[in-house]
Amino acid sequence: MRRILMTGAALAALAAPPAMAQSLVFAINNLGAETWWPQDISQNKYITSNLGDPLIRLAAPYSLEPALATGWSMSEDGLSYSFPLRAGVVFHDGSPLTPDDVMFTFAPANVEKFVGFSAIKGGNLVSIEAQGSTVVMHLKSPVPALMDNYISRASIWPKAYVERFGIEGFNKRPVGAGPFRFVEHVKGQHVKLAAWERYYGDQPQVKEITFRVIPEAATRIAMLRTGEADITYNEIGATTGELKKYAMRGQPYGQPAQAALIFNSLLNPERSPGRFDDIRVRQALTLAVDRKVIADAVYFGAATPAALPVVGTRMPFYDTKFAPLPHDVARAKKLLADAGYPQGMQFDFVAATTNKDLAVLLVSFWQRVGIKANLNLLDPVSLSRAWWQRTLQGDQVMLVGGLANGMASAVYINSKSQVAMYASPATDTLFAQGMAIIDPAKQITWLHDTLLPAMNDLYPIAPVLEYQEGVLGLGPKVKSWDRFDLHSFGLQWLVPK
Amino acid sequence: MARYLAARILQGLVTLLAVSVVVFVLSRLSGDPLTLIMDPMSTKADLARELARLGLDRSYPEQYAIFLLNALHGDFGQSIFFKRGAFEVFLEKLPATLELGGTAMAVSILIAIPVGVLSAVHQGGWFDRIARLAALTGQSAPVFWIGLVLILLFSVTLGWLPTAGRGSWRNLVLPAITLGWYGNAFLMRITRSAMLDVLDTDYVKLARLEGLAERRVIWKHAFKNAATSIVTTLGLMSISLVTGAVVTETVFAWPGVGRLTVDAIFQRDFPVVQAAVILIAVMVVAVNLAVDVVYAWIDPRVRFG
Amino acid sequence: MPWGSALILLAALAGALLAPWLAPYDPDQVDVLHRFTPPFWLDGGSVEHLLGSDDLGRDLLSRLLFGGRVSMLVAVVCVSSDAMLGTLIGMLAGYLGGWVDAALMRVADVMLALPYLLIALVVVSVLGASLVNVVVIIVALRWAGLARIVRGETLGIKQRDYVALARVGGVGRAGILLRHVLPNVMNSVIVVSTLGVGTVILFESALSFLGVGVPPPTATWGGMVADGRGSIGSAWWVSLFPGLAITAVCLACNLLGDWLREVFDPKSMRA
Amino acid sequence: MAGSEVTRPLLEVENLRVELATRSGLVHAVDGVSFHLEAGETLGIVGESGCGKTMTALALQRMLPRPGGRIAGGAIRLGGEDLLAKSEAEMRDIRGRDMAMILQDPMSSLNPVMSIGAQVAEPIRAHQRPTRDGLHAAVLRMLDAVRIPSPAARAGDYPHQMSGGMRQRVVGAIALSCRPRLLIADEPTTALDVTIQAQYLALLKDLQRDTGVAMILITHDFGIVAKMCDRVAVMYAGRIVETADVRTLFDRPAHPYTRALLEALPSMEQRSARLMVIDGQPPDLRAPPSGCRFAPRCTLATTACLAEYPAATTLSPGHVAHCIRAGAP
Amino acid sequence: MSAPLLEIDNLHKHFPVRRGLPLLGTLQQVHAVDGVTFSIARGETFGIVGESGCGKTTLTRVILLLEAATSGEMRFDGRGVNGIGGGALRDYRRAVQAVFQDPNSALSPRMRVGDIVGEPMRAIGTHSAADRRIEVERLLKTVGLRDNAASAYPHEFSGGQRQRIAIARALSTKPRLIVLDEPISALDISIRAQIMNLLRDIQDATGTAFLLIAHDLAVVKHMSTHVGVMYLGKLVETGPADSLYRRPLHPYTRALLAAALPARPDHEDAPPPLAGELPSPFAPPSGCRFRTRCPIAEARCAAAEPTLRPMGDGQSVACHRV
Repeated sequence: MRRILMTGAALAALAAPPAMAQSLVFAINNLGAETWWPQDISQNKYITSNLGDPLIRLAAPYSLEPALATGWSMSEDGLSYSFPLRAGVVFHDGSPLTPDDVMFTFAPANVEKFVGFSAIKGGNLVSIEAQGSTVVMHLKSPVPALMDNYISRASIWPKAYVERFGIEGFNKRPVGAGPFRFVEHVKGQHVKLAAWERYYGDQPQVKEITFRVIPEAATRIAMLRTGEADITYNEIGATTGELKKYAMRGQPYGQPAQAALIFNSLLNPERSPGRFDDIRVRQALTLAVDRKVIADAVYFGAATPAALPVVGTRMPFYDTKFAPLPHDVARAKKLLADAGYPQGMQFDFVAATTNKDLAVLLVSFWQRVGIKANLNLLDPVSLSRAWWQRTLQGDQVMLVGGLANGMASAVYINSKSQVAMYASPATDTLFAQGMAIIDPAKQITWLHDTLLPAMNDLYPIAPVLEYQEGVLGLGPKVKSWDRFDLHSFGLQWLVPK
Repeated sequence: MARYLAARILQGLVTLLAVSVVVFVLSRLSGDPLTLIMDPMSTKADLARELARLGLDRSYPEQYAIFLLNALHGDFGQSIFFKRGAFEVFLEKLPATLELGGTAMAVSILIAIPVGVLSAVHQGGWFDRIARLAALTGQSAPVFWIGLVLILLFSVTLGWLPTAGRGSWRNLVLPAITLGWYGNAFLMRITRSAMLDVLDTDYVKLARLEGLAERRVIWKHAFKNAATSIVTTLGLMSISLVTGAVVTETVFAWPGVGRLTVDAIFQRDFPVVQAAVILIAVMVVAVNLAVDVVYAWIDPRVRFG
Repeated sequence: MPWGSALILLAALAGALLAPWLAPYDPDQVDVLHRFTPPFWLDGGSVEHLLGSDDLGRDLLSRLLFGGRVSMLVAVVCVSSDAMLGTLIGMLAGYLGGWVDAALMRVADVMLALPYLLIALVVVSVLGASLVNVVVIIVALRWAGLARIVRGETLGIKQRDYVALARVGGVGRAGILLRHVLPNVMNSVIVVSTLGVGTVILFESALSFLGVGVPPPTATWGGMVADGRGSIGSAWWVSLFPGLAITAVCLACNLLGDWLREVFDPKSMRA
Repeated sequence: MAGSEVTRPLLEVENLRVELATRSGLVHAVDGVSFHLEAGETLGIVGESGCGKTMTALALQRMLPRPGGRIAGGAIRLGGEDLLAKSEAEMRDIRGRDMAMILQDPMSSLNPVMSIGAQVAEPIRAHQRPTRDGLHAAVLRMLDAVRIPSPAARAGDYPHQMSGGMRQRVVGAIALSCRPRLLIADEPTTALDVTIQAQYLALLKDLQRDTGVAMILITHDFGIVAKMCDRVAVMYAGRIVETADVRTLFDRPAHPYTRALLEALPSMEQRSARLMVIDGQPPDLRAPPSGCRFAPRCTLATTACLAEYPAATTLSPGHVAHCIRAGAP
Repeated sequence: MSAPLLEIDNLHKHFPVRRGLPLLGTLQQVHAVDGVTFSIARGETFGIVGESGCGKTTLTRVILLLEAATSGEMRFDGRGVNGIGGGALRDYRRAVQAVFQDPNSALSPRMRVGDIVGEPMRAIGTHSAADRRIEVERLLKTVGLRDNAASAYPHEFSGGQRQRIAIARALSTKPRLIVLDEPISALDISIRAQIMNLLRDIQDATGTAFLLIAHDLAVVKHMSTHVGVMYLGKLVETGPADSLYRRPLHPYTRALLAAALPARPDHEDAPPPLAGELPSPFAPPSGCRFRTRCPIAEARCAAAEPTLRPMGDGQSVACHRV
């Protein structure tokens, strides 16, 4: 899997085939806050992740590859990490990458300003120092999955440039060491990027990318048809039919995610036992649904039925003995009857407006086994608020997109976190145990042997689908997109015709 | 005249104050935006710290007082999403909306008023029938649907005009038609009925009895009187134009305040929501004030009353 | 003119009322294997789905019938609530005058200065989208226009001799409002309300477009047009038929409103 | 040429018929009206509401209400020229220049958004192509002629700034601004107060004397007729029932309707116990009776009256009545 | 003469009007009725003549308790009327009714004639529903309307018939005073006589007193026993109708009579009796209000305001020069 890495200069000489003339238009739904400053949560990752590169990047789900650093090593106690920097990396303003830039990006005071990054905030990142061309990071307490969750998410930004022009100047003309450089930005309308000729990695095959903001999906599809756009953002649901009809393709992208049912009544640790405590009820909800059909209808075939809560089937510690439940109406009915609901049941079903089609399909399937779900759609913010702040009362069922990413899955059983999904003294113990394991290999073993078998008890939720974050519509000018990055958008692997 | 305008300005200010209360209350009820901003792994202490930083831990009356005082200085707070002044964010998007709304309004005025007048003059004739039916149809279809159909027709099928975005005048054509559609129909109907009322008056009868040319009777005598209701309608249209703009801007990816506000609402970016709604209300009140001024300019009874 | 309109409205009303008997399918029943079936007269269409099916394979005809039910219920409930609220407030403001008038009209000014679609979005994001909430919001945002009209008419009626004579005849305030003012403002109320039916249906569709209309699976015409827009290029029927239904009903209401306006016009009454 | 003009009346109306199409049916508003008017003369047309007097006046100008109104027959000649044969453009030239009109309500006769000076200027501008200064002078001259005090100062005023009497004077100024030969005044003082009415009537008389304009005065008030007119035509239900010079009409009214109207008036001289009344209502003009239209209300009616419309009986030169008993004692 | 039915003593009605900026402008008073004194005897007709703007309509509205008097005294049947409520008000409402000028505006277009006529009975509560129906029929018959009129709507009737309906309604409470505000001026000549006769028949039959407001001098003369002449909020002359018409004393009364149209043709071109127009009610002339148009005004007319003085024959006049 690991690529043979070449120096940027050598690559620049090799690359530049005639296809370099290609310029593509990418219709996205919004540009976010139109800021490119990495500490803002609302930065637009399509753009920032192509402008800047992290030290280590997530190459494919659950596998890391070196980027600006040629690798990394960790101390025994898990408190120090060292990153040897790649030589000859040049920022878009022509300045070379130095340890100073990395130290600037990860200076403890600076890290505090990142939104999120809670595990290395609050003094946990003690210091960062340069040892020659290697950067060393010192932590107070170990952070499992440091690479996955933090290092790979932070692009390195040029210290001198930022200090000279300030954040505002940076936002006007962002500079990084990523595969694309910034060309222009017309507020509310488009951002133009061009391939960075002195990129250290493979030279992008697209010379120029324009991101145009088109909030309405139907308009994006129309643009794909007129040729005003070559790639469109997140065409799921009704618009997938449109793509097929006009012989355009869909391409899944982004992080793996799960659509899962969460039972509100189980979120409170001091609850009295309810009907969803019974795994038979939860399984009946899953068995009743033909998830393959749904995956095809809503996700353009780019989704698969999920087997276990939180854990995806492609995770390295996944155990194939946990196969997805089939679509089996009779068994669903039987399980319900066994659990004491021979007449079926009724509950309030809360979902985000963005999951409308999926929710409607679920409701419809459940109806056939005698389950009546009263659908209540909330906008995504209202839903996460309702979940995180526990503002819903009673035993509603929520449909949410749950994240499943290695060690991060353990976070959901941390009673101290904002989003504690389900916590008890037993889970707290387990959480502490898992967090103490720093060695990635041992982590995998622990996850496989300890966490996985307990999954259905630890996470009393019903998984529905596994999918990538979204589906992109590809126009005729796009040949393929041979791989995607998880946190970055990987435009350099986009292949035009 | 001074009394009349002073009364209108006073009423407008009271209205705006009330609007600010409504918007403030609504925005606080909609919940804080932190759930969007906070990292899923952040702790409750992180949340409390962030609330304090944004001043959201104070009591509501306190928050309102601070908000109002700042708003009077043009400071609607920092956009939580954009991390910039909410007022600044709004102002950035305003020109696009003004361009679109102004064009739609101008198109409406140029089309709807003459058609309405002709329709009234030829009441019951074929022109009147067709114009009325067209106007009624224009008021009977969802704006976004019209927009998409126009895109399919003129961009996808015929390829005459670009699909979306802002740029040259060609980009403006479809959104302006879409946005102007409803107002056009509305204005035409109002113009027609106002003209019918005026054409029925003694002074128009007398103007005809004086042997004036029909064109002069219609435009100089009748239209100027009908203009009072038409101008009032233009004031009313300004607010429905905002509503139409929300949808039109979405369909045509027009980077204006309508879409900005919708996004801000869904992002719970309430400094921006507050700024947008209040500033839109300010514009509406200002347009209505302008309407009152034009009204006074047209109608001497108001001017000297 | 009015007969055509009446016919359209009657047909729509009958379709709505008889939906459970007329509709061939449960409107919410999905059939993912038969998505985007075209109407029966097109290639690939079948008489099983006369008007075709939508993106989740639901029968369009059934949804159209049931959707009309909700759309028209929403419209009628909103319009009649607005009529009651607007009439009451308008009459009180106009008849009582003074500070009551000033206060009520300032409130109306506020409602009229608010960008109502945006406010509806804010409110829905607070209360959540539900049929009841959508109705409440529409009513709350729309009464002011009618109240202004009714107030104006009330001011005129107040000057009429029959109101003075009613007072001379010993009739109290409530009696005058109920028996003299109300019947005489009803014309405008009816006309404005008829025109309002179309506006409400369209407003609901705009809310659906922004994702906060009457929530699914409940079908509304506006919601159907909004949902079908994603496939407007390939499965045009999904949004066209509900769109036509909206246009037909709005057009009928508008024509009827115009006709009523002419019939109630005092000038034509004299003739 | 000159000879024929001497003998020809200024205005001749022959057998004029006007129909109005309404929702409830075709109204025969004017049904065979004939009269004539000499230059400088004042003819009063008297009648109650709905008798067709206003429709007659509008028909003379070919300005019947549209849609629905039309001239169904007859002839109208002004200075010998057939008005019904004129094109609309030619009629427009004639209106305001050769004949002008004053309407009943001074409050609604003036355009509220134009200054009175501008309104007086309109017909002059339309018919005489004046210079700018000439127009201004003409406007001031007209305002002065109708005795608007300090016309230069008031020409810029708007109608709402003036009293009813003043407005009606402005209407008069507009009507006479192109020195028409014929002025039709439709109830010009009904909306005015007693003393203002007296002022206005005196003004009209003065203007007529100064300009020699012929006048048709439409009214329901015999007092105005008595004060202003040379000759009178009494209308009832779309027809003229009696025509006479004013003294003859008051002294020897021949038609029972005329007589009844005159006797229904209260008098300032004595307080009579009861007034004479005309019972009943005028007939429905959608289906007028075939006989004498007044017969159903006439105390003297016989079956003969119901048979057919009575022919004109000439009682003395210029005194004509449509009653089978006219002339009988 | 018996005690008067209605006595009006120095009655004032002022309307505040704000000029200038809202909240800041000055408050001015329009003196619509400014010190009016007269009385109406039982069964008689008191006529008030005056031109528009003289305050006669405001006066009727105050008497009908539609507006509160600013100052002054009103007594009905010896009892004070100002500020009454409850039972006393109901009694007054029953005793005093009105007929207005415009029969189109006086009848609620959406009510049936029977309901219109029966409304005062219902509101004051004098009859049961069944009795009311019978009484309505009787009243409609009294004013000479067809039998089935009660179930029809006002627009189905002609102007004269509508005025009959209005009269029937006014009679429904068996009032002792009916205020007639220009009751016939909107009607055709042939109808006017009908209505005037009807009113006089009613008065003869019931002994109801009338307060008649009109601008037509002949009508007032024909109907009234006593007459008052109003000018700019004041009564300038009162007296028995016969003597006042025969021997008008106030220059305004004389001018009014001179301005009346002749009953027979007379082509003497007498100059109009009064020049100029009514002064603004915001700034009425000092002293005698008529002096600006008065042909015989002199210096003292501007200085002092004349009051009504008895002049014999029951006539009173407010003029320095008489």
